[in-house]
Amino acid sequence: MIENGFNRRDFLKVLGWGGTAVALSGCGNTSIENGKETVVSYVEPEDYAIPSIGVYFNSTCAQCDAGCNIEGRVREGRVLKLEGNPGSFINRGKMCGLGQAGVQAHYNPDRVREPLLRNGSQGETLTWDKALSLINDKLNGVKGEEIAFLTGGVSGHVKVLLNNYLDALGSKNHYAYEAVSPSVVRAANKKAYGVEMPRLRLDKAKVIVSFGADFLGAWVSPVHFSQQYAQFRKGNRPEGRGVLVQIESKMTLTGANADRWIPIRPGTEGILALGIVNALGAGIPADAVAAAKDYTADRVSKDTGVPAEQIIRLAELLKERSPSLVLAGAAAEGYAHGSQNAAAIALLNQVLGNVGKTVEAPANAQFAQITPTTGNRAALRSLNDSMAQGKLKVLFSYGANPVYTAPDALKLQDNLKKVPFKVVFAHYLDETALEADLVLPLDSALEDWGTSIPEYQVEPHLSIQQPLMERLYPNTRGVGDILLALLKQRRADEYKAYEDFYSYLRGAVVQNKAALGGAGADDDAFWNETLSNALVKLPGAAGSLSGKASAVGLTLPAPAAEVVAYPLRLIPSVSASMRDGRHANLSWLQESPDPLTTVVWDSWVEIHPKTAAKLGIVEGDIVEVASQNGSVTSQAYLFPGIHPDAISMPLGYGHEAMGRYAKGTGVNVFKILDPVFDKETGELAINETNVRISKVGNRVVVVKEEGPNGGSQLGRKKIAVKVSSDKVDLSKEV
Amino acid sequence: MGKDIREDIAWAQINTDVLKSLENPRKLFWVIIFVALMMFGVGVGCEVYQYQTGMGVAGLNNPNVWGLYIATFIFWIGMSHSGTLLSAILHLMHADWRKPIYRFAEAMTTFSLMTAGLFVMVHLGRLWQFYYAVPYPNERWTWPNFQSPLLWDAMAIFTYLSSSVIFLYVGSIPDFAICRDNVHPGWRKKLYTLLALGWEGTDRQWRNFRVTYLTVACFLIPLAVSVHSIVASDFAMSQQPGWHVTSFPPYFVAGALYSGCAAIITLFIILRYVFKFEEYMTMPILKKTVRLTFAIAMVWTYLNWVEFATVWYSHDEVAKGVLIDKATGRFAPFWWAMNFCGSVVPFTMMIKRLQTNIPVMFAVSLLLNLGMWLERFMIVSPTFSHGYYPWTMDANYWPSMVQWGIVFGSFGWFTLLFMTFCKIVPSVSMYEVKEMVYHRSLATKKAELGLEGGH
Amino acid sequence: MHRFLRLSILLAGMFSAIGSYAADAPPPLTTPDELGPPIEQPIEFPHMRHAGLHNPADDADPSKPATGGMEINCMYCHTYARRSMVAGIPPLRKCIGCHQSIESVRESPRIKKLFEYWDAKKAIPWKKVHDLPDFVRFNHERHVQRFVFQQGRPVQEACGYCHGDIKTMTVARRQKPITMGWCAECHQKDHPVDATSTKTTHGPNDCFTCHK
Amino acid sequence: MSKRHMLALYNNFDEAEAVVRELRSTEIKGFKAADDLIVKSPIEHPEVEKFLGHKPVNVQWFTLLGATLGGLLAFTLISGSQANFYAQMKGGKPIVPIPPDLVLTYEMFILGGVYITVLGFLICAGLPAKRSALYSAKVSEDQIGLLVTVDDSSAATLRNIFTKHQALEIQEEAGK
Amino acid sequence: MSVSNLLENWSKFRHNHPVEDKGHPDWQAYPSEIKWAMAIDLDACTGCNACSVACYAENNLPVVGKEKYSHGQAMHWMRIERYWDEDNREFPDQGAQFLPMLCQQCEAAPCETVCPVGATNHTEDGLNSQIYNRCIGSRYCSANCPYKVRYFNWYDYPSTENVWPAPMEQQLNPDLTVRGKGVMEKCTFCKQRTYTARNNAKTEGRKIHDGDVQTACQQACPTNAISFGNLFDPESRVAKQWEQQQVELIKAEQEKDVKPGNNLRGYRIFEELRPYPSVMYLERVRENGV
Repeated sequence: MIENGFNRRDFLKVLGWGGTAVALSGCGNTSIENGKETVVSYVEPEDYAIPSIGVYFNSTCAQCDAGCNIEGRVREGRVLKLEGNPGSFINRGKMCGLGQAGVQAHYNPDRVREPLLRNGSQGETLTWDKALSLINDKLNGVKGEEIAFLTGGVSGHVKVLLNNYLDALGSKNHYAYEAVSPSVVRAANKKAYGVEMPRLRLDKAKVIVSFGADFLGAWVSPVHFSQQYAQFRKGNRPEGRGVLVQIESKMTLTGANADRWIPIRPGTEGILALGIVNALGAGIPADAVAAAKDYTADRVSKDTGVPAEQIIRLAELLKERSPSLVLAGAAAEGYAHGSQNAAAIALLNQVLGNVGKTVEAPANAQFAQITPTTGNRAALRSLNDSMAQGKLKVLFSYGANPVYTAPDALKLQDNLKKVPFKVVFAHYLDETALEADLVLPLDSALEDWGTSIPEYQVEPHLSIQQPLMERLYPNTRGVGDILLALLKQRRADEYKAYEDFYSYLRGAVVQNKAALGGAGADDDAFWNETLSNALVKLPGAAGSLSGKASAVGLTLPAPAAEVVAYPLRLIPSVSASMRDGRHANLSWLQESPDPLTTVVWDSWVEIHPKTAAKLGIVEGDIVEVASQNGSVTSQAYLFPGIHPDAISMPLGYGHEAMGRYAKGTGVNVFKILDPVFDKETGELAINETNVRISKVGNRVVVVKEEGPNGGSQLGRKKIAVKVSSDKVDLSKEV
Repeated sequence: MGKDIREDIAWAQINTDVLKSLENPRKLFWVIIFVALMMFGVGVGCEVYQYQTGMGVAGLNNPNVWGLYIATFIFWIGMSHSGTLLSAILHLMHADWRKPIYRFAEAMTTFSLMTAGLFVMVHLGRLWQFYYAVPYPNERWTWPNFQSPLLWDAMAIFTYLSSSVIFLYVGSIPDFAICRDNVHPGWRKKLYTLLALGWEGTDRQWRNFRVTYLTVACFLIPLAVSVHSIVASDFAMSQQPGWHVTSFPPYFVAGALYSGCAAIITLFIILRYVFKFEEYMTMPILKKTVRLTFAIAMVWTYLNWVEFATVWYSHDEVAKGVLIDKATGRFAPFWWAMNFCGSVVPFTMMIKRLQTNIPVMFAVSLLLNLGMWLERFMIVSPTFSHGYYPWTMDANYWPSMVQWGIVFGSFGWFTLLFMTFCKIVPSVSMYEVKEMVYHRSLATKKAELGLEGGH
Repeated sequence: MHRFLRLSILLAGMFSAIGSYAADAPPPLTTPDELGPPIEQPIEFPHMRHAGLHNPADDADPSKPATGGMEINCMYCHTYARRSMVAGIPPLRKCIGCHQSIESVRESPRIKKLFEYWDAKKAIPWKKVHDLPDFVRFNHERHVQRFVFQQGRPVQEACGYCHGDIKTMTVARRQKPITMGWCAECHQKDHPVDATSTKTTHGPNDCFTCHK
Repeated sequence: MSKRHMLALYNNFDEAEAVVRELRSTEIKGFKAADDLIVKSPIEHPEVEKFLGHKPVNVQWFTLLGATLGGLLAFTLISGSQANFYAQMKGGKPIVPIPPDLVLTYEMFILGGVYITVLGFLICAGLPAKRSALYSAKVSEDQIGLLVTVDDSSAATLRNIFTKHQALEIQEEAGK
Repeated sequence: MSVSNLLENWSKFRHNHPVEDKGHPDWQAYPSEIKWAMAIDLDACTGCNACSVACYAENNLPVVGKEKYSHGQAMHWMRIERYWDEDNREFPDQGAQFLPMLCQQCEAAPCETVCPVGATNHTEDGLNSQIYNRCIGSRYCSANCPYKVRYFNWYDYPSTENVWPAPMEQQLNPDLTVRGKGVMEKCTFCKQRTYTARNNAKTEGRKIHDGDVQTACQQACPTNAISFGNLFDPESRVAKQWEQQQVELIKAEQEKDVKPGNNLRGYRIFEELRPYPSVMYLERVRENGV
């Protein structure tokens, strides 16, 4: 299937839909309808274009920042299903549910199909030429610093064009915003290891102690980590079967798979980390000893609620089984003192001597201009401020939905109104797009050209995203094409060589073929091969871990005292499928049950049975969760896997727009978050919200996969069997 | 106790009395017909809706894939058995008190079978493909799966229905002849003439008639038993807890006779009033029926408890679970109601005074039938919502109004058929009542002679 | 008495007749050679001209040129048949491939139409002639492999099993019933596994093979 | 010698019986009680056979035939169709499972039995039949009818016998 | 044909499967030498739902929406079950337990015998087939299924709004039917995939190799918890696993159950009911000491 995109067009055209047209008429009709349907027929097909036989084309998944390499099954011009690309370094032919649903993002009925211009309260369609020239006009006479570009994490050539465009406009305001991202951990890593994202070797660790890092669910690169996890669990690897200890206040998917899940008082992760350092006793660096000396088991146990003997046992375990791996995740970083937590945990890693063993240096990739710019939550705050001060005249937004994800307390929606002209590149009419003055409809990830470099890389490589199908709607454009067009307005001569983003991309890659291991290859051949793999290795010298986690200045606040008015801690949970809500309009994800609560099609409030009993709440009670900055009401779900002082609600629900499946499904927890920020990085601390919870009367039947009233748990012994590791011999297993 | 029937009643009188029932019943008759029509209407409405929208509207779900339709299906099948009991079994036993009431009992058999048949259809997800289940040589060379108890059901019911229709018809040929000879010319006369097949009561006709009637009766008894034990095997042959019970077939048969007799009492009382049959459907006969019913009630009660016992003392935890769920779970009220109606209420039939107390017996018979319906409900539903697989256990299942509507409608349909039948066909067998009177008078004569001789 | 005997014999005969009829499933009720409805195609493609038999005698006689077919192998155009579930329609390129070099017919209306499509680079919207219900899985590849390549039957014969005598038609038209019973009729015959051996097999009898 | 039909109606069975006995005992030219005498009654009188002499009943033969045919047919049909081309294994049970087939055989056995029996009844009882000319509705009500066929010559003697036993009514008709 | 056929092959038609097959079935019900089987490692399974979504994508499963889901009318052929430890501790401190449940493709399937029209049968490659168009919706199969993995089309989903709103219907897989109202459906071990694989192998005149065919769930699973293949091919991963766990297809009681102290963790659900399921589960392993 080595073909360049241009010739492939004919094959990618939607032809007679095979059986589907009839398929919808379903069973029952046994008669033969001659001459009703048309036959699949081509003009000039490629040799591989055989009707009824699916052909796989490689591309790159755009569903999350992990950037897995995928292949799409294309038949009669329709992409039917996505699979993992076996040649990938990241996901090795595997794929998560979120990625699978990428095909629904493509066929989604609620995509924006035409450029829309705000006209009073509703939008009117306009042509691309008009739209682009409109932007041009609006930009005239606007000073550079009055223009801002809001994006999610970006990388690859889109990033290049983006930066060039901002440069052409003389603006430095590029806000890369991700509502849920390990940005604090990144900062801590930077300090401790000198890199934001070291390579983690779960597969080499004997013990993994994870402070709320949901690496099987939604953390950084789940599919890759899941595969490492599978290795880690194998009894027949030299290290023997690994042990996973998860420490967090609300059980994540990873926690559900732990050998030992330790509920901890919210925010005290760092204290526990130091407690462990302390408990390790002799044979550790002096400064660490110094930093941890006050953290005796008893005190730590008092602060964290983790029994002292548990801490001791943990320390012993880590001592006797090395190498281990300690991870800091969302649960640890989402606090005003998140950085300290992360630092303390990094210190623990350091002390255990995992650095260099299970924490490796990534190869430092070249081509800085295309390496990822990761999004963070601090960006939101700064953007919001400058909007509030009316500094911005023109705002571009791509791949971010701040109106939905920003806490009400930030008043972002009002501030946004202060920006005279807002351009939003959108797949759906989401909350932010509705605020826009101009909405530019984007190609779906399966229609668009692009390149990306995932933030977490195993081997440094450039992933290519290429169309698996002809555009569904003629008037959508690739983000690259749009940026190119905008750039041409500014630097016509520089870019006139490129008729479209595709040619730009091709040019850029082929130019550097020597560096990309295609030295001496013919341009077309090299390009075609690159496309057929949809990824190309980047040169990169083996990097090293500079920096060192130091205990200096490591001061952890005592656990937060209980606020009387708001006794409970709200822990927003990031689910593997909903993430920050950008996928809420994919019906498969709405219908696939949350792994732990098995709730579908709605939000819920996780309450520990003890707490619930105290408040007289039973499952299905509609409860109001109120913080200082607002309140939401949702159904209560009694959940044993959460600390009694905390309650948890999933993010990503409760859209007010964005399409039929997302709109009005559940409630939006972002809204009620308190505007508390991490002291060092200025990241929004999403776990710092205290809430009060009260019944508001009526009760509903919680719609969930699990049998009602948990009656389904009966007779579990016979059906889902668990065995103690000493009862089985895994070493010989196939 | 009094005589079953006056022996000095003139035969001509019998003719006129019974024939009157074809002409002018009481007003109540029309009321009943009207109400029945209404109910049937409701049922049809629901079915049309369900047919167009899909079975989902019946409130069924996974795993509760069966519901009231199957339960009610069994109920109607069960009801049909009493007809056979009275006409066939008692006939062989020469219990001649059955004669005035067996005709309508048989009619009941026929029509409740027809109603049951409807439920098979109503239950199907793709009614329009029903013919796939019919074993007929077709272009596709396909045959239904003869291993399936459902198919045995279909076969048994077809056999039973057609046989009892034939039995009913053959039995009433002499009466058709009477009608033919007595009604005024008109469509009815034509009809009766046709149905009477030119019956003249010649010795040859009577001779063959006797043998035939006897033979068919002999066939009907094992058939009736087989039919309901096959219905039972729908469950007993399956692998589900609470269904896979050895004692199901006899249990079902007992239950069937039980509900049938109860229904007979109900209809006995209704017909007696509506068609002014006080002369023929006399108190002593009611009394006998009631006692018969009581006996069967006790048999059922016994088998019912046997079923529980077998489950209880088995080591099949799952089956035990179902039983416990029945007694304590969501369905508990119905389960206890069933036991009450089925096993406690019948004791009122022991009390002599009440045995002939029309209102009481009417109420009791209705209660018994309610109990029997609940029994079927309790056999079907709990096993689904509390089956083998814990994950799918469902404490929320409840039939939707559509299901209830169709069940409700089926009673209308039955009443409609039955009442119309009684209006067209003499619901008391005239010639057999004559025989009854004849033989009894002979007997008494003999007795008197004997007495005189004694002097 | 003899009256009853006669009657019983009659009945016995009746029963056993029905019995044997029903037990041995009957032949398809549809006759094997009824034509399907005529179908309006964008271009009235003359199969007989392309696949029809070649008759030199006719060549000699200028009065009837059309009868001389070219005996083109079915799979020359329906090229997918041997490697895909569907036989497929030849891509426009293929038609042009030959026809651009056949000047003689270039001006004929049908060819004109053909070239219009070609110039517009538009695929010709041919209509399905043999359309199976959606729940049926028919695999051309298997049948072609089985009968043409393994058993070495002539292509036109093999295709003709289901498609009838296409080479005598202009626009193709359904000639066989294509009903389940009709398929099964052939499936249960024993076909030699290859040209030489005497070993035979019958077609699959597994519902799931043909029903999806 | 032309024949003649006569129908005499009697009040109750005993009278009729007496008449019949006399008819059988007395020698009448052109009249054989065994063939030319038909008793019509509103209800079934098993005793009739006693004084009418033995008349054969053949319905049971049909029963036998029907039942056997039904059973046999069922089994051959069912197992035959199970073993057709599409024979598919189900639940690991044999393709021709005996117990289920026997259940169906049993049903068909009964079905055949009942159908053919009734058919036999119609044939043996000569139904459906044309109504004979001499018929009185009284017979279907409460009177016993005696229908005889006799030579004209001896019609008088019969009439005497009938009247002698207080026949309620005597109908006559010239036969063919 | 039939009657003669019956007499000729009487013994064949009286064959009891699988209990009378000695080990590897030599009966012609298995001419293809293929027995599809699966092994699911609950230790590797993280309950991430990838398999379930992949199944939706591959098999044209309708998304029924909240209201119908609440009536238990969901159509997930592959459902992930989540169990907690039974001893009610304050916290589930050993995590939860996940179990992917799908049609077990039983060798002696309870659902098959009871279908009045024979819409579900045992195929020659060891699947439990479901012929959608033959089904009349009596739902007896589901009633008799111990695992309750059969799903009934309670509504006509193709015509229900927001199930496949345009252009979503373009994603539907043409290799299998979109089921209409009133039909029972269930996991088919991705019949369309096994079919294609066998078809290609046949054309190339070779046997099926391990890895020729992957089910959608297996292909997606990020931890390789699911393995699928031909149980009769000793080289296939699944066969090796069964062998290694000493689980035999036609036994109702395995080594693991009979002899204590063995280090096996392979088991099949409801073996005691003797449906001889084709899916082997591997017990979840957890270390208690920590």
